[in-house]
Amino acid sequence: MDPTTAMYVSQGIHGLAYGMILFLVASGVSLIIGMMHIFNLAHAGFFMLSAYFTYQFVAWTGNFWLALLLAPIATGFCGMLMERFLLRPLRGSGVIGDLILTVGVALCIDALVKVIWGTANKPLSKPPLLQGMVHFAGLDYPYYRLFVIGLAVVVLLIMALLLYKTRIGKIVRAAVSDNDMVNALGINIPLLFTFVFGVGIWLAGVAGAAIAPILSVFPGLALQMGMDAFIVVAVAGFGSLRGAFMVSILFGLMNSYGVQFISQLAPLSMFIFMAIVMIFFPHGFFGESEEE
Amino acid sequence: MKTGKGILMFFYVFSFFFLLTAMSPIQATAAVKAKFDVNKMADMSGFDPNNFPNPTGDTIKIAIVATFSGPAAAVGEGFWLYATWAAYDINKRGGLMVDGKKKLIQLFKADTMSRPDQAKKICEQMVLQEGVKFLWGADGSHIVKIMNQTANKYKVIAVNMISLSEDLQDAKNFSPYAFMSWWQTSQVGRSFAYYFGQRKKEKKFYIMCQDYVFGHEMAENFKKGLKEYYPEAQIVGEDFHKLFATDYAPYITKIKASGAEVIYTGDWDPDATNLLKQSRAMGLKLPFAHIYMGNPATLASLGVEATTGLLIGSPYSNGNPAFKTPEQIKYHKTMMDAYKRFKPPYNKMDYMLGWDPLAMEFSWLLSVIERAGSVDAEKIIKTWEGDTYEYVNGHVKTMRACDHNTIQETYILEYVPPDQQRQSFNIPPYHWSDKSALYGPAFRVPAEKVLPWMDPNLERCKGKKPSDIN
Amino acid sequence: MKKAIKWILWIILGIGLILIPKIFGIYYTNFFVSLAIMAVFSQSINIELGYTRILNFGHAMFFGMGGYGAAQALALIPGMPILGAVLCGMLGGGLLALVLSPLVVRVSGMACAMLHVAFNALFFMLAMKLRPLTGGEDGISGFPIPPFNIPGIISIDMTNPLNFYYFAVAVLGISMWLMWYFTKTPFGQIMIGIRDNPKRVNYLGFKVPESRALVYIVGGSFAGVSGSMYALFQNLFSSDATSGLNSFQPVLMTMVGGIGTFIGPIIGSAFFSVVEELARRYTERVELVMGLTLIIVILFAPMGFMGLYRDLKARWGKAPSLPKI
Amino acid sequence: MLLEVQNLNTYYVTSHVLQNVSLNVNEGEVVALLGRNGMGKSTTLKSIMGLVKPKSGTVTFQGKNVTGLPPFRVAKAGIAYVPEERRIFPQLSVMDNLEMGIKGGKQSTKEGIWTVERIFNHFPILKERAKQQGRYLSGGEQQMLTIGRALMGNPSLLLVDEPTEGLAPLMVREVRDILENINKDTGVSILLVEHNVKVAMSLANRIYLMGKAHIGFSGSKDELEANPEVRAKYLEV
Repeated sequence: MDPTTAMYVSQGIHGLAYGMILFLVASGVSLIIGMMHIFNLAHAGFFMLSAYFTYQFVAWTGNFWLALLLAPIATGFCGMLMERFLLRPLRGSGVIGDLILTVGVALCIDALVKVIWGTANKPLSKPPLLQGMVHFAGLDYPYYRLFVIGLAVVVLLIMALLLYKTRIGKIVRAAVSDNDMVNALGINIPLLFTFVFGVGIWLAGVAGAAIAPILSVFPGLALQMGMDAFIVVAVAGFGSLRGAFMVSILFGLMNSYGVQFISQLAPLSMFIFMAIVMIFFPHGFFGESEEE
Repeated sequence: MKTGKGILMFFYVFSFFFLLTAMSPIQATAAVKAKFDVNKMADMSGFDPNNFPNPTGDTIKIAIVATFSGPAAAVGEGFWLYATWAAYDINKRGGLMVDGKKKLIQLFKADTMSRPDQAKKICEQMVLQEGVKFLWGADGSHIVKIMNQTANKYKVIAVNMISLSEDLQDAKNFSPYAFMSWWQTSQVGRSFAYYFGQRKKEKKFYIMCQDYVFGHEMAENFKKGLKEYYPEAQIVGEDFHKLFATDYAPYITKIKASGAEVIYTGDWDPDATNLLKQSRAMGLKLPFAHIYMGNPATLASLGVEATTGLLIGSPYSNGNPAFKTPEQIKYHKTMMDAYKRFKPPYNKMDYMLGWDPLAMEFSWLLSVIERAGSVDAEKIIKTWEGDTYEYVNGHVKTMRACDHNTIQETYILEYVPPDQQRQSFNIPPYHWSDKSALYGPAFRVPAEKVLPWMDPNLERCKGKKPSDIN
Repeated sequence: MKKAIKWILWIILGIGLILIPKIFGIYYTNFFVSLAIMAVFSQSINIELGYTRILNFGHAMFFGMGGYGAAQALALIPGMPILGAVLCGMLGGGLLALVLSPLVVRVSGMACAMLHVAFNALFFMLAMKLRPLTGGEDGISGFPIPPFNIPGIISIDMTNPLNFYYFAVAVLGISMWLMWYFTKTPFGQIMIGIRDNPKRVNYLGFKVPESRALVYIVGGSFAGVSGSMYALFQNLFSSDATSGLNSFQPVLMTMVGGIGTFIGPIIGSAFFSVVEELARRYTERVELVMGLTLIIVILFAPMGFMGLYRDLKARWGKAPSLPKI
Repeated sequence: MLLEVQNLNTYYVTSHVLQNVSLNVNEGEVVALLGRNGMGKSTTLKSIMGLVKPKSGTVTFQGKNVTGLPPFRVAKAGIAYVPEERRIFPQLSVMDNLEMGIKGGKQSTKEGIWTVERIFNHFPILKERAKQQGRYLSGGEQQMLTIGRALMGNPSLLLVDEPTEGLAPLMVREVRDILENINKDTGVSILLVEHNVKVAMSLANRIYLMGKAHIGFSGSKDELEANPEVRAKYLEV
């Protein structure tokens, strides 16, 4: 490959990698909004929390892989606690009640992270196995980013299997379109909500853990990711995982090729794209009808 | 609520440079009016920033205006450390003679939460309710504007510590009550340009800054500087990424393909750290010319190889070797002793090299108060205008009278592996950090080459040259 | 008899407002001004959110238009009177609402919320990007604050905090009154009808989309007023006042006070400002206090303080509890 | 008595939409709840089902108090809900829609319960479309699917809300017949809210008429037919 082609190809892979991370965060947001109609503003907070957990597990055990497994689970568990003890008592008090609660939780996460870990930047190294770069046909690419892509694909497959091949997946998909009806069919919706909320947060947790070695773990991490994820969900429509996936990848690619060709506008491109989409599809691309 | 998606000048504070030094020619000619005397320093063994013995009653009241909450709370934490350090010393010595009476220094935490409305509130609370006479801060130039406005309105002194924007001192925003004691974007840009122009090793530059006012100012001023000091230089690319970007890979790929030899960046953390970290991970080995990529913890996590060759600009240094006098060594040791005793949150690596630059800034303010013999704003202004002050390392700062900007020489320092750090760190253990590359050779940029910008429309400066001190 | 009591209360309130600077000093006077700005800002969203259920989560855009409108009017047009600047801000907010209204009338609920979050994000990015127009992160500052002029009669210096206080109280008070009046007009009743049962309003022959658009524009205009007052008060308007986070603030205040009631946003703003002030003064962890306060308030008074009050009242009397949105 | 509703009061937003509504359904009976638009018929069903929380009053089902329980508990107690506007799950196949109705997700092997095959016997058209997504079904097919889905839970009582609304006349007849067959064959009781008075009258043993937020009349079919003033008051436009 000549250098220019290599450059374009690696921009493509960058887009894919970032899109995948975006998808992990956005899919949880989408699932939660779609099914529970909760605009979870604390989502990015959990993303950050998971990065801190990863840091902490690595500090304790020295094993990144263990941290990658445990941190998202611990984060998901925190999410379930939040759903069970804070959101559930609030069911039925409307969109804005949930909103206030999630803002409150987001603030508390921000504050607690500082109480526990302080304000310093927590550096986290990549596992030795994934340091370095792969060299292939004139292309140099870091292992770790390829690993992130792979990890996201695995998570995506697990989610797809869960969603399309199991009864619980069917229930979730049914509940996305009409959770009252599912409830009236004798399915314990509150329990399902807790579970789905936990899974949504777990997804953000996976993203947080995966990204921790790439970004610095610091108290503003939540801000970095939150907005992008919400934009993905807004464009994709609520509750559509397939939509979230496609839009995330699109944004990832748009970002990297945007930087390559129209650098000045790249930071804006996502927002402009979103605004245009929302004018014509106020419910998002995949909002009204999943699975076209 | 609205924490800081505003300016999170995160490491404005502590990613600084901790070099110490001797006098330079230009300042040798200007008589130094005062200097920091280590031998008069009090016993600092009881110093603890967590438990600063804050006096009350008839005191000299100074507000530390910074972000103490939100994601950028580290800024306030740092400010508190610098100020309490200097104030503890003075209080231990019995305070300052003000209006015929020895008074102790009382410090206030003024939390701006990175928000202009909160900044206005807190500054007014400080001035009107606490009777504060000095506002010392702040992170974010819009916050500094509010601070300066308040100072102007209620006739107290405001000192801009770390905001580098030039328009803070321009004709529209200038206030006689506001002083700027750090450096400005034009000085940063010109310092690097002068350095590269003299070194003539690299020719192709890539500019990578944050996409907001400060980033663009940094970029503009570097380009201006190059025109002035290094016309042969070539800008092979210029990119502005959004604040708190998560993925720098597309930019890094672009830089790799551009043939650049140096990347000039104005980024502060977390962007600076992420940019460096991701660049190295993607195999981009070029040096960064930067001012905020100095967080020791990050550097240590990246290791020696990844950090070698970085170039940092600093308004607080003195060339090699760093420790030139026994006084200075004593000061450094006192600081390190204190650091060993620190408890959270101050026990972090960010402070492991010391905090002299900004503690010195605070000492300058205290020295001015002492020499004015008053906390009255008019007397402070009179004393501070045209004042020269020598820091513990011999670095000399001069306050230009007409627009309250600081004239000083600046330094560009290259990061070298631990075994070569001896050339600058000339006392045991003979390195700044054994985990990463850090300060090696220091290049001096004479003060007359990097005079701060002067607004020609500012009435007070009419008919004056930038080099005119009074 | 009842009317007389009402008048006496109004007079006491008026005298109280006049005396605030005398009693509390400049600091609390300014504290009150910023509180009042927030109250008007919150009220303007309450009109949309609480009365008509337009889930506008991007209200900082209109606040921003107001701020930039006023600041640029003063910076660019020499001799711009202070009220003119406020009017420019109001127009700015109203115009943006007018432009966006065709979209808003088409969608409702969560989609409307997301739409606003989206446009707010774009607006914020533009505010950062269009530096020649907005000053970006540093904002527009140093513009002149003209005296309040009635030609030939009086000229009051507005840089004096005391004078500005009376000016602000007048402008904000009138805005508040206008909004109150708006909710009491027959049209205001239609708004409530739209919230509770849009279909029925349609049967009654009122055009729901047009009515929603009108409410939206009114809300936007008054957000513009509060934005312009904010710019005048700070003598600086920077992009961070237009961020999405600033959109949630009035929503939170309204909600905590009691959405859909007129007094709710005022109580909410006061409560927020006071809690924040106390937290800042007496603790080191403002966010934690604010976060916990939000959680506790919403768990124990999901409909805000006014909701709590009505629930308590409903226990004794027959007053219905508040609508859920 | 299978279902007994006493003095139910429900508020929606600020309006008092059910005022002391009382009614009952006996074992094996079809009871119709009639009235004009917006009188609170659907809200009555929702309040029984737990989809809307009543402020006061009691709902007793098979001697068990189910007032204010979450819908899934009410469903487990043996009440199934066939909502208005059908509300099938559009992304799920017909088969999946039906399986969604199985309590606990596992088909029981007991005698006499509803299985997919049995549903298909009653609704042959659904069998043809078993693999299709719900949203591609016609209105009548969707209505059948909703009823089938409800039956999959083996309820003792069906709450059926406007089953014939918006259907073609031929379909209306078919749905009516299906409801009748189900009631006759299996003894499932039905509480029917219906706009089409003719259909309702032909199915129901007893009838309640709703005025604004309250029950205005209750009695048998014959009593109602003998009482034209009541009909005029509550039913005719």
